Amino acid sequence: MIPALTPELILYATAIGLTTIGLAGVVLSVHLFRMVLSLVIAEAGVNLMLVLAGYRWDAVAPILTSLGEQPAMVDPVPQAMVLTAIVIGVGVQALAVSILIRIRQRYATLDRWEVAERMDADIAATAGTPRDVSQEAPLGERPLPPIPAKRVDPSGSES
Amino acid sequence: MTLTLLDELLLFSGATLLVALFIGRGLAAGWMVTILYGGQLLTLLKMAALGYGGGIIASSLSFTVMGQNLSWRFDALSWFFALITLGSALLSSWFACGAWERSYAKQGGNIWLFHLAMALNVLSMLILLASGDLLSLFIGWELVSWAGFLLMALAGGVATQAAMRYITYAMAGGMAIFGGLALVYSSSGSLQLDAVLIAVESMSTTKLWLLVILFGGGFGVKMGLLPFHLWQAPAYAETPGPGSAFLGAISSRMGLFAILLVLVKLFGIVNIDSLKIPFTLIDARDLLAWIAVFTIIFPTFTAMKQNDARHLLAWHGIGQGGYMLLGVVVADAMGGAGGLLHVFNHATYQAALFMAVTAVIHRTGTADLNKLGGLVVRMPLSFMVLLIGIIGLAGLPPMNGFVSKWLVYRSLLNEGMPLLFLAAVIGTLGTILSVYKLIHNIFLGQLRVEHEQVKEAPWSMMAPMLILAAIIFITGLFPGIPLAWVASVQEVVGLPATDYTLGGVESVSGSLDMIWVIGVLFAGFGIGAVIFYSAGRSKRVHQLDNYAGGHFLSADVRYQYSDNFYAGLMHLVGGWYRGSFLWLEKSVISLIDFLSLVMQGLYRRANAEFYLLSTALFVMAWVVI
Amino acid sequence: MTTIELWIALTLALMMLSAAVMVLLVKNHIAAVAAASVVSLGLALLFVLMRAPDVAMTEAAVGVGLSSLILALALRRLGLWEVDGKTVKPNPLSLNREKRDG
Amino acid sequence: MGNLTGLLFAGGLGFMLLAIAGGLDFGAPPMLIGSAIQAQAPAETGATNIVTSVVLGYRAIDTLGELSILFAAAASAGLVLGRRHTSAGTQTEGGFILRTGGGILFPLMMTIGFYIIFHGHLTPGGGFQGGVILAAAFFLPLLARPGAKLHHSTLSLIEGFAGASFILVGLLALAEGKAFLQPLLIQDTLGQLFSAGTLPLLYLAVGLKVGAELASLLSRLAQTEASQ
Amino acid sequence: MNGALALTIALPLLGAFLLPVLMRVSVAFGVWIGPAILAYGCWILGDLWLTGSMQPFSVALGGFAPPLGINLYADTLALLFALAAQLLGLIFWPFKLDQDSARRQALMLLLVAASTGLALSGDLFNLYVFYELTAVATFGLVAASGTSAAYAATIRYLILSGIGSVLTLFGIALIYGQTGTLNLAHLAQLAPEQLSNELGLAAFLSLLIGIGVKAELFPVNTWVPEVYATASSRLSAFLAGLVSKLALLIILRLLLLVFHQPEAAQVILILGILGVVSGELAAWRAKEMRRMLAFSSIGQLGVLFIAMALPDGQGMLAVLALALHHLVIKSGLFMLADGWGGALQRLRGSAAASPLAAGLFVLFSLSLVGMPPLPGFWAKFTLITELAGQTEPLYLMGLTVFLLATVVEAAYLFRVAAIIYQSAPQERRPDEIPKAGGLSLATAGLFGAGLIATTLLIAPVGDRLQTIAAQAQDVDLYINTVFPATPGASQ
Repeated sequence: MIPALTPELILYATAIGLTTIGLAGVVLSVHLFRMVLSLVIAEAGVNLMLVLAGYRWDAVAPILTSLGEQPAMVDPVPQAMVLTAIVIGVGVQALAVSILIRIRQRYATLDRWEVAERMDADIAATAGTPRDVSQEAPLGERPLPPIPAKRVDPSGSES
Repeated sequence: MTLTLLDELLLFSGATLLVALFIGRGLAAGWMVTILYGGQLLTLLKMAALGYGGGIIASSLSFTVMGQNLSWRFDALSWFFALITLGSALLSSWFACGAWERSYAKQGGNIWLFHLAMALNVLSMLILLASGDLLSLFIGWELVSWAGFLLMALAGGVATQAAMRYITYAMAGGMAIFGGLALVYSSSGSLQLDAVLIAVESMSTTKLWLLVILFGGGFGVKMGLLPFHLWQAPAYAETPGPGSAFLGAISSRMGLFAILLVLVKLFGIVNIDSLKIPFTLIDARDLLAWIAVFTIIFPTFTAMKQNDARHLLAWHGIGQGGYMLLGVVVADAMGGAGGLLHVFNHATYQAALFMAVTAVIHRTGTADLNKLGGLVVRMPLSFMVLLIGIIGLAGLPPMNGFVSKWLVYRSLLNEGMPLLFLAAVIGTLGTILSVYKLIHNIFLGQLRVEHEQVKEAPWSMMAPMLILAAIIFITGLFPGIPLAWVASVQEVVGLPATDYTLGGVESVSGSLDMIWVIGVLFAGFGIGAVIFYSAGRSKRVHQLDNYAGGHFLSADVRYQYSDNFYAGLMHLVGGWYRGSFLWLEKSVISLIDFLSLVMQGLYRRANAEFYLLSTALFVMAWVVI
Repeated sequence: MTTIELWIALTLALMMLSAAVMVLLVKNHIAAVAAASVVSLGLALLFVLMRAPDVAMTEAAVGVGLSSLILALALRRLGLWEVDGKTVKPNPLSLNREKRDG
Repeated sequence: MGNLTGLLFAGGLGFMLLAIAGGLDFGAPPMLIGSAIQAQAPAETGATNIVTSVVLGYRAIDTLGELSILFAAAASAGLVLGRRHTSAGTQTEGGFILRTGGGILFPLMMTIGFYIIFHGHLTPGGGFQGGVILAAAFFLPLLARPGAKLHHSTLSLIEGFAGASFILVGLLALAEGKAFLQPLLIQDTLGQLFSAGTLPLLYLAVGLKVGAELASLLSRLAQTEASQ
Repeated sequence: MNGALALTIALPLLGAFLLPVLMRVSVAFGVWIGPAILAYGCWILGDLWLTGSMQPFSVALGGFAPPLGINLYADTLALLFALAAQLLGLIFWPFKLDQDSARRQALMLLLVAASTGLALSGDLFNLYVFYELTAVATFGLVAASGTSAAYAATIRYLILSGIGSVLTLFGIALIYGQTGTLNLAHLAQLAPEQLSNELGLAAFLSLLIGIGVKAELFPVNTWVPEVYATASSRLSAFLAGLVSKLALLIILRLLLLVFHQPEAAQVILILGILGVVSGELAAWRAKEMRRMLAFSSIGQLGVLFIAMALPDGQGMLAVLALALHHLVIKSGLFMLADGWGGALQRLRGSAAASPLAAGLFVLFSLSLVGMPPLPGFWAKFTLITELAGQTEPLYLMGLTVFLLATVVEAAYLFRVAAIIYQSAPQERRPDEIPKAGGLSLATAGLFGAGLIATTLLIAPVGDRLQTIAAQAQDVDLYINTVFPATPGASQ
């Protein structure tokens, strides 16, 4: 059975579809940059969802055009919230990419599993504990990818 | 506000703690603390009316926290246990003063911490004994647990490991009690004893079962009941000398105190008797009795295997706890009296034995039964004390252990429990064998070369040992003295009171008069001595005046029987205790270890976002469907 | 909402969803960023339809403009600015595993 | 875990969410506070753009929080990326068109940005949108001349004082015995630049702060690239 | 007077905005701004706490009456946590002076402001904004330690937290779409009719998982070990001690005011039990101080969730007591970890090097495992009596798990204590033994002193907690305070 192509189906499907694709992307991505991108997508979906929560049939935008009798307006509150949410989203995104830049400089990779492994090794080294041997490192040491010389920012160690 | 006698006692004990804390580093601090213990004991004796059926003495200390009333008071039960606590604390502390302290400090021990830990233990035990409701009972319980941990962990190294094991067991027990407390609270709405007494009557069988298991298990951990006994021997044995005398004498009896208070007094033996185990003929009470019997047998035979005198004694301490519980669970006048009297008797001879062994360690530097022997010629008084102690431990006349064990046996026979009786006798057999190993390997046989110059223990140590030996004999001769206290304890916890006389018990179901028994015994000794000396044909030979295989042995070759004692017997029974309890303990630990590994993997190697997504999916699906 | 608007919305929705899928699947990072800004653009247009001009303006400025700019700048600094995607993916579902140069 | 599982889970989640969201009454929201705000907003805040009156009036603390988030993100990015490098001397300049275009565009974009900011209470637009345009205007010279030094101290000065003035306007109301962030100087007339009292002032603060914040973020992202 | 409440949020924000500028002008002056602002915040809140009538009040921000505008709701619970936020901010102030200190201090001010907002705000979306502000400030502060591992940990946290905010926003959208309001009091009025259905439950669960990221809810807490292992101890203490409790407080408020479905409590209970099991067991094998504390923190938060799941707010007192207790203990322990971070085996002999720190460690551990008469015991006691009173088997399971976890906890904590008190290995030079000292030891000592003081004053403290809990439990009081019968009387 194909459901009728009602506007709410389209719009909700879009909002939730974007959210879901975004979340799936975050889960499935191996590349950290794609994870950030996926988050952006998911946020877009949720923003749409918020606006939908205030949408009203046959209403106008919430701006007064004339004094006196007002036509029905859509709900302004969700719109204000979405404004806030969009800006918050971009702030987080900017922060995320700047951290990515640093990780790329230090670890020469953005593969999440490799980053996680390097992080574990780093923490263990700082703490002075022997690393737990995992299935990912079955026999002895698995060499981690060396940091290629050309990628190293010579001034990257200033902080 | 006037101070009651109990207030005085607690304040006195607190003052002792403060003295140990602040001036415990000074010279003669040990003597000061010992005198203060003596003062506490005197205060306790001022309450002696409690031991003879006097009324309850309440403390004026009581407060309300989060709607819970906390109060403290003393009755005959508390008084009886407090007497043993303070007595053993006084004598152990006395024992520690002087020579032992000096050598302990010389070996790098911290004597300040030792006295502090002792004082803390005594105070917390008094608080526990004074508890007037279940909540204060639990508070005291935990205090005792942690104070004991401090004393056990003092020596460092192996001792700390043993203490760690102890505290893990104790925490598990404590949490079982905590859970039981919560269950009780949910049905009574209060933790006051009166309220609980009423609530017990209307509890469902399931709940009562659960409570018996939780409380029995929780208190049993401290008593060292099977299968929770593994921690006790190493923990007590590795405690610094006088500390192990103190702990061995009283610490694990706190478990019995709590069992008496909660299981016997509050729940009532009758209620426990009504808890049938489905599909079998036995009930919860029988279960407890059998646990007690196995607690007698297994640790006793394990003790036989030990090659360290302290460990041997500590294992016996576990086993003797079984007699006490057995007597209490039988719950007739004689059994109860036997169990309770055994608490007192055990404290006296256990303390004496640990002290004697510590004296030997003090002089020779070792407690290894394979490296000692023949010390009787060098330390005759210590030998005497040890001898008296093991006679008490083995439950032979004329010492006090005989009385309490006789009472327990008699009650088992009276109540028609021959299997339990048989098992208890097997336990006693093991006791006799292993205490023989103890005295033989230390004091009998040939003196080792390296111990030629050993002297008798110093008088600071000898005095408390002799006092204990005297008590062991006197209470063996006049068991009526402690039996008077025991009778009032029985009354308080709701057991039938025994009819005692100065020399023992006098009732229709059985009588014992130790004055007569000992009289006959000594008369026999006297006759033997008369025969021996009147014959007059004895000849004194030197210990080394020996033959072996027809050859003279030169003086530098010593003939030691002590190494690998009971090898043949061990071979016979060894298969029976291959350490199944140890295996149980290890498997629990490795299970936790494994689960821990899994959980760490969950956090460290996993895809967090995936968890999030799947959780979201599951909860949403749950909502929709 | 008129019928025309409905159709526009449908078109936009399809465009956005396919762009969103592209963000995940496309090999080239630049293309992914571009696809993400297409999603934002569609969203901005959709907001206009939803009578939310303020939000639409913000989304256009922030989502389409600023966010893409940030991502593009980041790509350059990350060294992922490769116009021709030379890397060959072994498995379409191992999403964008970075080729390693070590 | 298999990718397929993840995909299935995500799809399942989407389906479930859709099923739940289907319970909402689309197109006819309850509008409890929405309609109340519509009725009162013009009188209470003097803004014809009701979204603006919500953003700067009814939910002004949200906006303040949002500014703080942006500030926090910029500061954090600054912490992460560290100090700017000044090794730009070797960089080649941008093309002629970019440079000249930048020169022309800069004032134009500034004007547009400020216009949008100041008319935020009347027409669609406002501090955020205008702020982004301002940021772009600041960023343009950087694109044109990668080695150009953006005046970071100036930016942070603007950033700090813009944010502070938002709060200070709010505190002014508090000092006058009103509530924190209560709009002041509301005129009776609607639809004019100064009818909304302090709201345009707030939007100016927002715009400047957003602009400065984003400009410094962008330059930080771009600048270190220049040094690579 | 009550209007000054807004200052506790506004002033730290103001300070944060101005700090980078002022620090450039004069460092000597700049460094005092943050502490001064926080001290003033403490003074305002302390003043409200002491002089106030102990009646809750509501402050309408912007002068717009609550359902339209945003209000701050201050009952004793909220005031207490707001005060804790300011006070802990002051205690854990990043004093270190280097080129980044202006930014770091600004971020810290933002974090404190956001935490205060989380405690006080009475509006759902406003809570979300403060929640995000907390998150972003945290990212910056974690990344500020500048190690590669810190960056990697931050990005993991950021992405998880990003998903969390997506879910939170989704929940808010659902709620707004259904009821048309965001004010908690208003929602509390409408909830019985409009949100006691599947949609309400779904909204709650989205919010729960979203906010749960910060509250260390299982299983969205995988960021915890890495972040606490890489961030500075002071920050970890603040996060584990306070921020997680604030997130928990929001969930608690939502549960109490808006979502009364038994299913909601059940989900929390199950997740709480899993949290306890996973956290405490994982800590058992931890070889490193901070990770151990992090795992233990997960376990403790799980206990809080179990307490929270008690129906009809019965667990309020337990939650409050456990939360405050954990706040003090974990802060203190993380302060000790400042000197003692790293492998546990390295700590051998540290007791001799710093006996006070070792004593504090034992004290905190004892209280954490609930040894009477330390406060931890009373907190746990309130929990288990409530749990045992429930008839549903799931609660009894929670009780069992809680008790067993305590045993495990005691075992691993005292294993560490035993290591600390071991004598140092021979081959180690004395200067190789980690020492806890200086400011962090003093801070830990402060918490230890607080703990002992609470032990001595347990009866009055307990009574006060009971009144606070009773007030927080009262839904009608909340609604009537925000919407007084005579309009405007709340000001």
